[in-house]
Parts: sequence; C-alpha cells; structure tokens
Amino acid sequence: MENYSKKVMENFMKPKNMGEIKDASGVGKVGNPVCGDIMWIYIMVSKDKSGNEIVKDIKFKTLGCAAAIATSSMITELAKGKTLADAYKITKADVAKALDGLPPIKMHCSNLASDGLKAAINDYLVKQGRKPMEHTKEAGSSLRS
Amino acid sequence: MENYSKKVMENFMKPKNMGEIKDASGVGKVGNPVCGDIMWIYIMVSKDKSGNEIVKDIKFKTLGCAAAIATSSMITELAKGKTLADAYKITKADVAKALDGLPPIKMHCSNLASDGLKAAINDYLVKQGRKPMEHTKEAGSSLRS
Amino acid sequence: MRTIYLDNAATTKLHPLVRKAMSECEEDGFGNSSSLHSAGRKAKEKLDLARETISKKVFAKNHKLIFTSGGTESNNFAIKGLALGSREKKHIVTTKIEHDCVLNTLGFLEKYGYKVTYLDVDKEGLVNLEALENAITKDTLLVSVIHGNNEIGTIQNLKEIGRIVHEKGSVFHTDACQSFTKQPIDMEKDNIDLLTINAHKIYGPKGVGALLVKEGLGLEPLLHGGGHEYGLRSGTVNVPGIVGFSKATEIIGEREIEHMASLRNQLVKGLKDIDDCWLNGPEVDSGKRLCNNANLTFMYAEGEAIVLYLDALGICVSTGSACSSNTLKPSHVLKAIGLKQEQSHGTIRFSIGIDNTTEEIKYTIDCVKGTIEKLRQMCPYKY
Amino acid sequence: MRTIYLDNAATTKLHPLVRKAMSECEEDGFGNSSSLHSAGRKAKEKLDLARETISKKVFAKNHKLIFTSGGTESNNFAIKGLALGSREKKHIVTTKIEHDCVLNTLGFLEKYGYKVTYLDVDKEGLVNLEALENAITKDTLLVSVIHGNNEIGTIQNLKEIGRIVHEKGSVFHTDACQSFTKQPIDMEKDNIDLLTINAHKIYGPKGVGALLVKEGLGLEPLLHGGGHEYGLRSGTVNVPGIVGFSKATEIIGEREIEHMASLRNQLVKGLKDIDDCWLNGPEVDSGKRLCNNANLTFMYAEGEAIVLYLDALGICVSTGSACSSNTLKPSHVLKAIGLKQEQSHGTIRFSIGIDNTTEEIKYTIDCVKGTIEKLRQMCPYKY
Ligand SMILES: Cc1ncc(COP(=O)(O)O)c(C=O)c1O
Ligand SMILES: Cc1ncc(COP(=O)(O)O)c(C=O)c1O
Repeated sequence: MENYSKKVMENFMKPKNMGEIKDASGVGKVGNPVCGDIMWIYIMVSKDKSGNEIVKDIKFKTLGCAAAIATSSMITELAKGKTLADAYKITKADVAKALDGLPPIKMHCSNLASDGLKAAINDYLVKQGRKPMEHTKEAGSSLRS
Repeated sequence: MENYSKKVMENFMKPKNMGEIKDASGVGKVGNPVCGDIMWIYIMVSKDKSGNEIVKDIKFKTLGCAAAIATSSMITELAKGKTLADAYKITKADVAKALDGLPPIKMHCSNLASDGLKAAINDYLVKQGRKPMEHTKEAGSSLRS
Repeated sequence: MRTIYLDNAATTKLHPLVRKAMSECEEDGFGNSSSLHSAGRKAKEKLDLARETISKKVFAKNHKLIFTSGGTESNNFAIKGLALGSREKKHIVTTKIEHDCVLNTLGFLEKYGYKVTYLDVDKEGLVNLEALENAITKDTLLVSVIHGNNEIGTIQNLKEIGRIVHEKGSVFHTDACQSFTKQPIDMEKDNIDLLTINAHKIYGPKGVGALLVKEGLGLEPLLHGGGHEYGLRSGTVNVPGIVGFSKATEIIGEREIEHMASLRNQLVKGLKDIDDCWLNGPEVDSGKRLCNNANLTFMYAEGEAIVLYLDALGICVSTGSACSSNTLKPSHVLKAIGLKQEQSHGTIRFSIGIDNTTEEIKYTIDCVKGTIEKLRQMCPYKY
Repeated sequence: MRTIYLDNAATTKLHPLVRKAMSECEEDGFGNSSSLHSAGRKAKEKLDLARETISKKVFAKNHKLIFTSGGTESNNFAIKGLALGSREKKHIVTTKIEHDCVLNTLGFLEKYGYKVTYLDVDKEGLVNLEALENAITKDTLLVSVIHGNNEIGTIQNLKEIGRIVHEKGSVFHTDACQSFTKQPIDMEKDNIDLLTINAHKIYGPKGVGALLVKEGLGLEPLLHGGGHEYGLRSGTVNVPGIVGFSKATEIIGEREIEHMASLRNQLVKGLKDIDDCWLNGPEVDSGKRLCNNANLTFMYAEGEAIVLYLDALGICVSTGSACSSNTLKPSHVLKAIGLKQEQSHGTIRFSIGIDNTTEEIKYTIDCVKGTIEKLRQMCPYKY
C-alpha cells in the first residue's frame, strides 16, 4: 500500500472533534461493521447573524482504519462554521485533498465522511419536518445508514 | 561438474611419461580433434627373463582436458612392465579406479587411454606380422584412430 | 525510541552469525559455483556443504534439495513443476488456509483446466483427515497442505496426512516456511515428497529458499537456463545467500523455541484480560500451535488502526498476513476458521522473535490495552 | 598465492560499498516492505528509492521495474509472461547467440506449439538487420536479442533493432545482463519494451535482478502469490539485496570502463603474439565489443586444461560461458560465428574486472604463454 500523507497521520493520531454531541440537531450514521468502517457524525445546527443555518458544532465517532478516522476528523474541521448548504456540498475529493491525498485503495471505502455529514444534515432537516437535500451521487459514494 | 579427485589433478598437473618414443615398437592413435581429445600412446616392447613380451617403456602425447591427460599419464604407469596380454586387459574402469574415480560426465569420452594402449599393442603385433588381439568391447568404449 | 519487533512471521532480522557466514563467503566464495577455477570450486564446496546441512535438518534421504529465491518460488515450482512434468492427472487437493502463493498458483492452474479441492478446516484450523482421504481420487496429482499456518499458527499433523496421501497414491507437498526449525520435520517418516522452506523467516537472508524434491518425481523447471541445480532451477547460484540460509538453520534451537513460547504465552495471558477479545487458532499449550504465534481478535477496534497506533508506540505487529496488506480483502484464513467478517477486521497477529524480552512483552500488553481502549472510545456502538 | 580473477563475466565480487549499503539496510530496513509498521515502511522507502535509481539509469519513463531473483528469472518471466499474457501470436524471433536461459525458455515454449526463428549472426556476432526485419511477421509476438554477448562480447545495435521491431509491430526484449552500466541503454530511444538486468555481474549481490516492463504489456506472472511488485512478481521482497543492486549501478563509471578496456587491450595485444591464436568477436577498438571481454582461441590446446593450468598459477578464467561448464557441449555462440568444433575446444574467455591491474595482466600474459607452450608440447600433432 502507498503510505499515508503526514496530514492523514496527524488527523489519525490526534483526531479533532472526536466524541458525541448529546442532544445533537442531527446524526448521520454510515458504514457497517461487515465492511469494517462505521461512522457517526453528530451536528449541532444554529443560525448565524445573517440568519443562515450553520454547523455550529460537529463531532464524530468512527470504527475504522486510519483513513476512516482521519477523514472523520477532517470533515469535522471542514464543516464547522459552514452553512448547511455549503457543508452539504463537501465531497470525498475535498476531504481527500484537505488531507493531502489518500492511497487509491482507500479513496472510497474508507472515506465515508462526506456521506456521514450529508446524512446528519438530512437527519436534522427531516426531524424538523423539512425536505431532505438531494444527494447528488459522487463516483463510488455509498450512502448507508 | 563434480570436482576431480586429487589423484586426477596430480596426474594432470605433473603427468608421468609424457613425450614420444623414437622408433617405438607400436603407436596407438585414438580420438580426434572434433571431439576435443586426441591421444597417442607409444610403447617399446621387449622380453623379460621368462621370455614374455612386456611393455618395457611407454609414453603418451595427448590433446585434451584434465581427464584425458590424467588418464594418459595413469595408463602409462599401469602398463609399464606388464606383459602385453596383461596390459591389453587394462580397462577404462581400471584407469578411473587408479585415479580415485572420474566425474561421470568424463568417464568415457575423455578416458580413451585404455583404447590407446590396446591400439599401440595391436600396432606392434601387426607390424610384427602377427594377429592383433581381439578388442572386447567395454561399455561406451570408442576405438578410433 | 526502541522498536519492539513482533512481526517475525512476516520476516526476521538477519542474525549476526548469519551475516558473518555470508560475509566470509562473499570474500572467499564469491565465485560462480559452475566455474572450473579455484574461485568457482570454493563456491561449489560451500554450496555442497549448505545443501547437506539443510537436507540433514529435515532428514532428507531420497530427496534433491533445489535452492530457489524463496518460499513463493518453491511453492510455484512444486505445483507448476509437477503439473507440467506429469501431465496426466488434473486434480489437486489443498486447504482453505494456504498461503497466497499456493492459492494463487492453484488459481492459475484452474484457468488451464485443473480442478482444485479446497478442504475446510475446523475452528482451530486443522484439516479433517477423513475429508482429506475422501477428497483424494485416482486423478489427484498432488496434495498440498501448509505445515505451520502463517496467520493463526496451526500446525498440521504431517505424518498422518503424508500417510494418507501416500496410501491413496498421490504426491505430498507441504509449505513449511513458518514451521521450519521451529517444529520437527522428517521427510521420510512424514512421507513428504515436496517440501518448501525459506531463509528469511529464520534470521537468514531474504531471497533464498529451497524446494526438496523426492527422487524420481519428474518436475518441469520453472526457471529454464544454464542447467544449475540438477537442471531443475537455473540461474547463477546465490552461494553467499545459501550459506546464510544454512547458517540460519542453526539459529533456532530448543532453547529459542522455549523462550519464544514462554513470551508468547505471557502475551496471550496478558491480552486475554481485555473484554471482547479472544485468541484465534489452537490453544497455546495444545502442541498444535507454532511457538511464536499469537493471533487475537479485538472487537470494536479496527486492525490497521491498532497496528498504526502501536507502531507510534514503537511496536511492530501485523493485521493478518503481511502479504495481504496490499488488499483490503479480509483474511481467507480467519474466514476458514469461522470468523465473521466484522470479527476479522479487528484481528492482530503478534509473532515473537528470539531477541524479544519479557519486559518488551509487558510493555506491549500495556500499550495494546491502552490502544484498544482508545479506539473503542471512538467506536460509535457495539454490534 | 594471490588470485588474479579474470572471470568477471561469470560473476563479480561484492563491492565494499555495496556490502555497506546492504548491511545498513539489513540493520535498518530489514522489515517486510508490505508491512504497515515503521519497520515495513522503512524497507518500502528503500525499495522505492532503489527502483527509482535503477529506472533512471536506463532512462525508463513508461516502464514498471519489477525486481526478480536474477537474469535467468527475468528472461524466463519476460518470455513466458508475455506468451501466457497475450495468447494469440505464436512466433518469436531471437538469435543464435542468446544466453542459455533465453534459448532454453524458448525451447520450452516450442514444446507448447510456439515457433521460434533463430537468426544467424556474422563473424563478429552481429545480427543482420535485414534478416531481422524479414523474420518478423504479423504473428511475431516478441523479438528477443541479447545486448552484450556473454561469451564473445559483441554489442548489438539496440536502437536499430528496436526501431525495426516496433515498425513491424512486435515487442522488443533485450537481455542486458552483461552490458548494463558498461554500455548506455535508453529504454525510450532504443524502443525497449522488456529489459533484463541483474546485479551480480556489476559487483552487486547474487540472486537479484530486474525486468523492466513497458506499461500496458500484459504479462502473466511467473511467480504467483501475495501480489508484490505490482502483482507481477510475488515473494517477500529482498530489499537488502535490491539496495545492493541499486548501489552496484554506481560502481562502473566512465573511468572504470576505460580502465577495463585498456587492460583488456593490453591482454589481447600480449596474447596475439602466440602462434595459431586469434581473438573471437569484434575487434577491441571497434566500439562493438564489451569493454571487459576478451575471447581467444588457442589451437592445439584444450580449454579445460588451459583453465586448470592457469588456475594452478592463481589465474581464474573460463572456457566459453561458465554456465555451460556442466555440459561438454561446445559453445553455441562460437559455432554461430563460424568456429569449427575443433577450434572451439581451445577457446578461453577472459573478463576483466575493475580491480585488475596492469601487473596482473602482464603476469597473466606470461602464464598463458607458458601454459599454451606446455600443452602444445603434449599435443600429438597439428591438424
Ligand atoms: C507459509 C508461507 N508460505 C510461503 C511464504 C512465501 O515465502 P517468500 O516470502 O520467501 O516468498 C510465506 C511468507 O511470506 C509464508 O509464511
Ligand atoms: C547474458 C546473460 N544473460 C543471463 C544471465 C543469467 O543471469 P543470472 O545468473 O543472474 O540468472 C547471464 C549470466 O549468467 C548472462 O551473462
């Protein structure tokens, strides 16, 4: 296997925002134990000064390899403070890029984080009685809950 | 290839009785350049006290590998002093045995010496107007002149 | 930071005595063993001596020892060489827990019309002898069974297997890369026709192995060429490497085996305290397990993550077999002994070496406990 | 007695710098390059670096470099791998002066229905380009031509050959075991698709070689297994050996080439005084001959005897190719350049090394003269 980048290793060794949010606005649950990766993304949504809904706080819990943990950590960093619409647009590629790349073999199966975030946002919307956002399929993405 | 025995190497490095006999009683010429081995055996025949014809002197000239040269040297040692009849009976196996063995690959093609001696004895007999001795074929022997 | 190397089943570090023997040979026996001159003859002598030493180690009497580039080549050569050398029978029996190099060689032959029976193993990884017997037919060219398993350490009963294979009139090959020098092997008593061994698992050099071949078995060479190694394996003979291999067979003795087994037992005992954790393969004191192997599953933690966290603490271990780390496929061996996929993800192989110490094992136990705890805190839920 | 080693085409002695690089790797990069942990990653880094260094040496841009166990494996892999990997075309073109490992691999394929054209060479050992062009048909899978001949030192014009092979739409393989680092090779400009090189001819370790493979050429592996080397060559990677190989590519430079050529010229000049003696292969100053090769025929003396008498004087040389010394077959290369059998028997190959000195060559000339004289005195007659 190709080596992980330094960024991946940093995010894996000392992941940011690991944990859960009690009373989260929304939770996204992706992956499953058979595949070896499970990822739960918790978000707390609130409004900013202009009245836009933003990801005020975000945490993750992940069972998985270094790539799974590092991408979890990275998505929380990327999403925090973003509007829901912008957060929803974060792709697997964005996450990988922010980590200075992932080994090809890990590019998709262990890079569920953007799926997890989308699921969390929609969980929030649905709980609010609103329509979930449409999931524009990325190559190789796999939205599982 | 298997290594040569010490005896082979001694006989190859310092061959005994190398040279020719001017006015030899008989000369045996075996082998040919295409095969890489040529062997000429010179004998001087005389009678011992009991009136038997013996190999009084014997010399060789040989083009060939270490086995060819060592067997040439050895046959001269084995034959010297023997009666013609006894000398004629020396086999390839006798020569190889006296040399503590030969690598299998060299057992026959480079072990012409007994053939050479037989040829020399018969050359003598024929020159004398006598009948040559019968060449009892050994496995793999090749009498060429 | 000192490294605690616990991946000796993947490969070992060259032993200083082996290095010394090799250096001497590089100085004094560097010639081409096919050359006639003194430099060649010296190399040839060392080669012959090494061949004899290693042959004796496995009590080979009616076998040619052919040096190869390692276990993979030996296994490929044994199987393909026999298939091409004796072209009538088209059926091969093996197990579900062979090394990839056996399985993939057989997969290759399947493309060319060979039928392969992959025998199940029980929870401990042992082949069922009755099933084996039933699997062998008149058309069975070869039975290939790994001696000591590289992942879970299971040792098969060679003698019983060999007896059955010969009774049924087939040829017996065993891959003994993991067991060689750790476990007795007797080519005659165990009825072994083809034996694969290598050097880099026993503190010898990488790139050196051997296949022992029963006299009279007509193998087609895998490497054609100048006719080295009785015409069965061509290529300038790696005499310094082979001298190293020969020396390496002297490294592991009774004392080393006991030492490794006791550290392994210490490790397993220490780790079994952890909740939701178990040992895969035979019990440590069963006599059916390689002396240096411990394979444990830690639920709710993923293998690669465990390996890399431990690595950061200076501890080298492996997820399943090192050879497979290029793929994400869960181990076929763990599957064969009945682990579910979600269980196999959290499985770690520890393989002890002769130089490990009890302090290292103590430290390792602490680190593993800490690591598992840390990872489990990250795990979203128990399943 | 000091040994004067003049058989560097058979194999070379490990260079101290190579040994040093290997020892460092054995200490610090002994891990399995497939392992995830630091010991594995260190090995992997060294492996990657070696791959890059060697690839650069032959200006490989669109080629994968696959490490193997040596020239024999690389040649077997190139030819059989391509044959099994692309199963339509069934014709192969080669020359009459290939190394045994190419010829015997082709002989093996002939048993399986492949047709092989063996091109003649001229007196100097050069392939006729027109004959080559005419030999390649639509069904020609591969053209395999040795770069520097191991017996008579002839260097083929790779660029011209490569151009023709590609124009005619075939695949070009060259065996460069003897020429690598002694003669420039440019994979792109020379249109080489498959390149065989090895380490032990250039002061590197035995048991290490490489095959460079043009991207997109679908080769079937020769060694199936764990999927190492891009899935093309399995087996735990011999990283210390490969690091040695990489270092070895730095040993022979301009200066060494000149040094060897000048000693070789001194030797040939000195020996040509001898009656009924000649140089086989291209002239020493023709630019078509390996810098370190001298191959001479001495009539009325036999090769093995010459070798062993010289050996007793401390001089190591070879009759034809060392690989063939297990058989008594006269050299197929000498036959191809027109020597009669009785001429080839008295042929000796001298191959200079970087450490030989002009004094050694002087002594060698004297010894050869004495030896030839001694043996000719034993020769019964001139033919
Ligand atoms: C059981 C077993 N067989 C075969 C091999 C392959 O040996 P090598 O790496 O020497 O090719 C290994 C180790 O990699 C092994 O553990
Ligand atoms: C031209 C040539 N090709 C191939 C080989 C075989 O290489 P190896 O001995 O590394 O297998 C050699 C040397 O033995 C050689 O000289």
